[in-house]
Amino acid sequence: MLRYILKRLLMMIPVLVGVVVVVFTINYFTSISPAAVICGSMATDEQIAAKEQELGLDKPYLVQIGTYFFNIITKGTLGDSYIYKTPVLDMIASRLPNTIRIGLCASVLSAMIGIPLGILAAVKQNSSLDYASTFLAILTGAIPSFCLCLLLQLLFAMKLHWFPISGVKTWQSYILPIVSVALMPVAMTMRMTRSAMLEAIRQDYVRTARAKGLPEKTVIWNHTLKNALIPIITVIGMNIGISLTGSIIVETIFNIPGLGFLMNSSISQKDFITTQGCVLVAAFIMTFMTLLTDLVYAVVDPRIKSQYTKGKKAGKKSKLIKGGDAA
Amino acid sequence: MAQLEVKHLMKYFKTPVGPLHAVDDVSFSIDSGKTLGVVGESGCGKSTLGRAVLGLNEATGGQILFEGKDITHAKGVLSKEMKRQIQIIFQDPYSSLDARMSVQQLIAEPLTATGICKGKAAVQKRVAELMDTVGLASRYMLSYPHELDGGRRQRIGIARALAVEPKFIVCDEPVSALDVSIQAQILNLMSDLQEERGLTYIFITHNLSVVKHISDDIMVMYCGCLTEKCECDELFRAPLHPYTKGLLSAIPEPSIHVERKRNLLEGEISSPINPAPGCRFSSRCPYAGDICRERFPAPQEACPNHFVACHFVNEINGL
Amino acid sequence: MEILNIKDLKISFNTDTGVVEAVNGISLSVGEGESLGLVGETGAGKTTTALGILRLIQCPPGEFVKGEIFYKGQDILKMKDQELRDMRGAEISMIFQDPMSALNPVMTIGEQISEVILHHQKCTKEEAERQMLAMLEQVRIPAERAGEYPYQFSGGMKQRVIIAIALACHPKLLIADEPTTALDVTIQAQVLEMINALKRTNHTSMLLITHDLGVVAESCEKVAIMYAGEIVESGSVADIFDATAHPYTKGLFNSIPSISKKMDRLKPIEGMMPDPGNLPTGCKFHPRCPFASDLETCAAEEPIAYEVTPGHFVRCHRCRSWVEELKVERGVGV
Amino acid sequence: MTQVSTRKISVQSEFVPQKKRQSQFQLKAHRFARNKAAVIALCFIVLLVFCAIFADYISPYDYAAQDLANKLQFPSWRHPFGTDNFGRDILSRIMRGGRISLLVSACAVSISAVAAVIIGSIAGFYGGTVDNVIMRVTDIFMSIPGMLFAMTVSAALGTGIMKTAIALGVCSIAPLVRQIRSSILLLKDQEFIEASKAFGVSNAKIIMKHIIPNTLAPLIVQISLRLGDTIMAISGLSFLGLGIQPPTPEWGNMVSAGKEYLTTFWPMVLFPGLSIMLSMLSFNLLGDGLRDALDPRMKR
Repeated sequence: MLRYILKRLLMMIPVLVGVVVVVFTINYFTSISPAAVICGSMATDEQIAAKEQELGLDKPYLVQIGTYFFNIITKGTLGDSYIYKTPVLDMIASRLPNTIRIGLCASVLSAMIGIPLGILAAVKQNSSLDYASTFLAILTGAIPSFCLCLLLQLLFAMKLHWFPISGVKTWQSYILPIVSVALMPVAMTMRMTRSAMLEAIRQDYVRTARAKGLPEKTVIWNHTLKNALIPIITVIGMNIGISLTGSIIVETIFNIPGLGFLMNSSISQKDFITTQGCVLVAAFIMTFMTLLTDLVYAVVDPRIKSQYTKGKKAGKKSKLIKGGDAA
Repeated sequence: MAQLEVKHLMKYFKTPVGPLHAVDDVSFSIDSGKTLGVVGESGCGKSTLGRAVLGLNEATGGQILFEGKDITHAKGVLSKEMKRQIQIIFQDPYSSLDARMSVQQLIAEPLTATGICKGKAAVQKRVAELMDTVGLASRYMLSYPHELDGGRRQRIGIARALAVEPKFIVCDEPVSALDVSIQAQILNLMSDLQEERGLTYIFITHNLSVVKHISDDIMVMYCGCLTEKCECDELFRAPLHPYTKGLLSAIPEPSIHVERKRNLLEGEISSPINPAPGCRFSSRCPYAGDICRERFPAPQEACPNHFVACHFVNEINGL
Repeated sequence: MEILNIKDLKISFNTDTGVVEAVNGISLSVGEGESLGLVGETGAGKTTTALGILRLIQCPPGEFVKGEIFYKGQDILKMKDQELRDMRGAEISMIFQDPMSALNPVMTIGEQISEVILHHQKCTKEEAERQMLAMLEQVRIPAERAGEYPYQFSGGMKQRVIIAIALACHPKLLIADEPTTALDVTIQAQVLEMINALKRTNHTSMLLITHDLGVVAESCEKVAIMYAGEIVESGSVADIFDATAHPYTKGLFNSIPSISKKMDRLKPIEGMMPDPGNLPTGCKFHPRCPFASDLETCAAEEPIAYEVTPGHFVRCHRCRSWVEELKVERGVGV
Repeated sequence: MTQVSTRKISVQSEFVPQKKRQSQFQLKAHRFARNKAAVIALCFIVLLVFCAIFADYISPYDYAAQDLANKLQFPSWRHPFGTDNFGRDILSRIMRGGRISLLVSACAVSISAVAAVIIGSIAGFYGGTVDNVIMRVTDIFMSIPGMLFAMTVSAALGTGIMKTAIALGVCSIAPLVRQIRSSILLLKDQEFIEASKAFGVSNAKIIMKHIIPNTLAPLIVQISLRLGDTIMAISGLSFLGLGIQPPTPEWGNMVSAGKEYLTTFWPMVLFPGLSIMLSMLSFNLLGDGLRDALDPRMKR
């Protein structure tokens, strides 16, 4: 098991390197020179050229990307911001906690609401509760997050004054952003839970459980839900990515100094080295979450666990079936 | 001369834990117009064997001779020619037909693909003939497979195989997915076609009563290896290999007057991945000795035309 | 004494395309310690009957239109949920067709066996475990494998685990729905032998559902032949196998290639199973029946079950004349 | 339990008069028509497309005509959706904006669909090293959160209709490649493909006749769902000041412009927001309806 985790962690490295290369390349071939933006519209060509030299942007592509990697490996830095001159890593480190707080709370909230609702809808399939929750899930899935943010702001902050409009001064100020980020994941979790439960409830082993005379509660919790967990875990893992994406808009609207806010401002200011750092961190979080979900799979499903622990024997059963002899 | 000769055929699949010996050193031959039944339990390699003959799975080793020509690794023109001569009927009439094509399109596909029929009218005419041959009413011409039942779908499968006028058909469990009453219809149809057209069949199945009904010769396989091969009646009258004996005594017969000599085989079917040297059946065999676990028994002719792969065939049967 | 008595049971499914009459007024009974084989082809309504006995049919789309299912004199269809659950697994239990999917993949087999013991016998965990191990021993699975998961077992072993679950609470009636169909011949023989042996030692009655007349011949005393949701013929094994009366049953026997006799050609039943959503009028079998053309009534009237000999029921209009013929054949005289 | 019923329905018995034969298309259309929500969604989309194409002719006002005397008017008979901060008619701007949204999302989805079909088919057919390399590359792209990636690309390319379309198109290639590859892998093992090979049908013909038609249904469903997602993404980008810039009307930048007036004047946020929501909803419902109609096996 430990070897498997180690292997997976090592496999993250090429992915992250790939991410850096992709983002770096996109930024390198951008139509606007960051130096020109930083120097402002009044700057002369010489000033821009000097700025480019200062930022090292005049060097060839390979040298630039090489330096970037060199700095990551030897110094563990992601470079200095073009504009603020402070290390990108520090900027991210000071902002990340806000994003993580919101993302984590939103994910927990979405799981806490979405999963029970999904189970209920599946167990009472075709009831009015099922229809209502499915309809609501589709509806909320279609609301653009920025509209939702503005709506919440208008209603709960400006009209009712329950929560602050923006900022992160008190815990109350986190409520609206968390709700805005969570809404889409709630809908997704609910729909996924419902369909996974319906899938599992049709299986033969659930019929076996009923034939054993077990009470409905046991049938649902021990036999159906346990088997429906894999897609549910997948969607919870995906929710982290969604909340990262969602944080860009939500943090911008609620004026929260987080990763999303930093990302948005760095993009608009052409502070590409900061953007790059942010993307790298976001990609790291995403891949790490994927690894985490894969490991949680092993906890709930012994078949997956055996693949991880035995490592090499992984393909045995599946290959045997696929091996070509259909008889 | 035998129409099809298979010599020391081997087919291994790569798996992460080692090679899967799906077919291991199997040799046999079939005369034109005859039926060879291949019997065995799941995973014994019988389907792989059929597919290897067809070239759908390229053999790892050995030789396949069709009418004297080596077709083991046939490519290009030879392969095209061969594909016209050798056809296959699949087990599952549900998945072997593209659900998006009508009966007419399905039967026309091999005709146009091989260029046997040119022109729309000719194809149409041939499709109608073929449907008539396999007993499908022409009103089903525009139906889709999902609208038909298993028996009719299998008839479409047979019509498709016959479309290219083959001499040789590999039947891979053609009736296993069907109910008994439908199964009998299809079996009759297949015997009729064989008689009319002089077809040669390899009939792969796990159903012993079916194989007895349709075959001239029977080959029993276990875990990728040939265990016994002889004339059909002889196998059922006097099986020599301990596995065959166990297999035959395990068949439940629909009669209350048969005295059953129970000869239950214990244990599970062994895995064909990384098999131990020696006889594959030795782990379940009541007669197994040391030699069985060490040396692979080559098929030997215990009686005239009766091949058995067992070290102790003479001792067990008192020959 | 009769343990199970089904009277005029009718089950239908309301689907998008119309009402499908899966079970059409069947009546059958299973005596104590007796084995009844329920034989029929795909779609004959065998599995629906079996699931209906345990009320495992989802309603809707399923619907118990009419009829009664008496278990020890109590109507299962009128039971409350709690009574029903107390009966399932403890009094009547079931073995399913496909061992690959009938076990919960994320629970150890030990848990799955002891679960049913724990639930019905209200005993301690240790006691349940002890009984579970005893059960495993009975189905010849080494005790140390109790902590393993279903994917670690072969098909035959899984079916034995399912048998262990089914027999864990020593039920009075075992419903086995095609218990050996998914297995290989040699494994099938092992499993069948095991079911028969355990049934004998526990004095359990059995309703064996199968399409394989060979399996019935080996393990049943009574047989009922089902066609299109109806029981067309029922009686003792000897009645059905040696004094076959219904044309469908005859056709069924003629369709099976024999191991012991050599025949040149099979005599299959012509035509196909009728669509259960669109059954023919009169006798359900008349469109395929070789004798139906003789009798006008076949297409018009539904035949009742005639008792041709004591305990041997046949649902065929020709039965009156058949009875004569049979008597002549047996030399009884008219 | 229901298996008994559903499977047998398809069986047609000898003596039952055959129903009037329906073609595959009619059958599917019929199945689709039974799904009320999907039909309504389709009608809405048709209306949307119609408005987008003929926006110049049917819109009550010129979308760019300013009328500062009548700015920030609440909905009335003259201006059903009111006017914005420059006195421009919001309804006309939404119609015009719909054209942009639909155009960009159609372009973006076409770009990603074409690229993904090619790349996905290559990965699925050839397998081995090629497949491995493609899969590792998609891993990289899929580890970047979608919106973030779109923003980066969009920032690098600059703003504008085509550039936004390319940015969004490029970003959704990777997940689509995955889907196409997996549906091809599933098909490749099917017996009917093997059957065709046994007849000597050439690989190209197998791809044309069997593989492509069979992957088409899931692809169409995906395209419908993606169209909705992309409309959402465009408006998100535009809201943040990337993507489509004012004065070109686009639903996202209209909301962005309206947020200044949120407390006092809600129509500037509400109507564009509703448009986004309804079109997203319609494409999602259409996608679900298509999935159920084209591939009943996937139905839940």
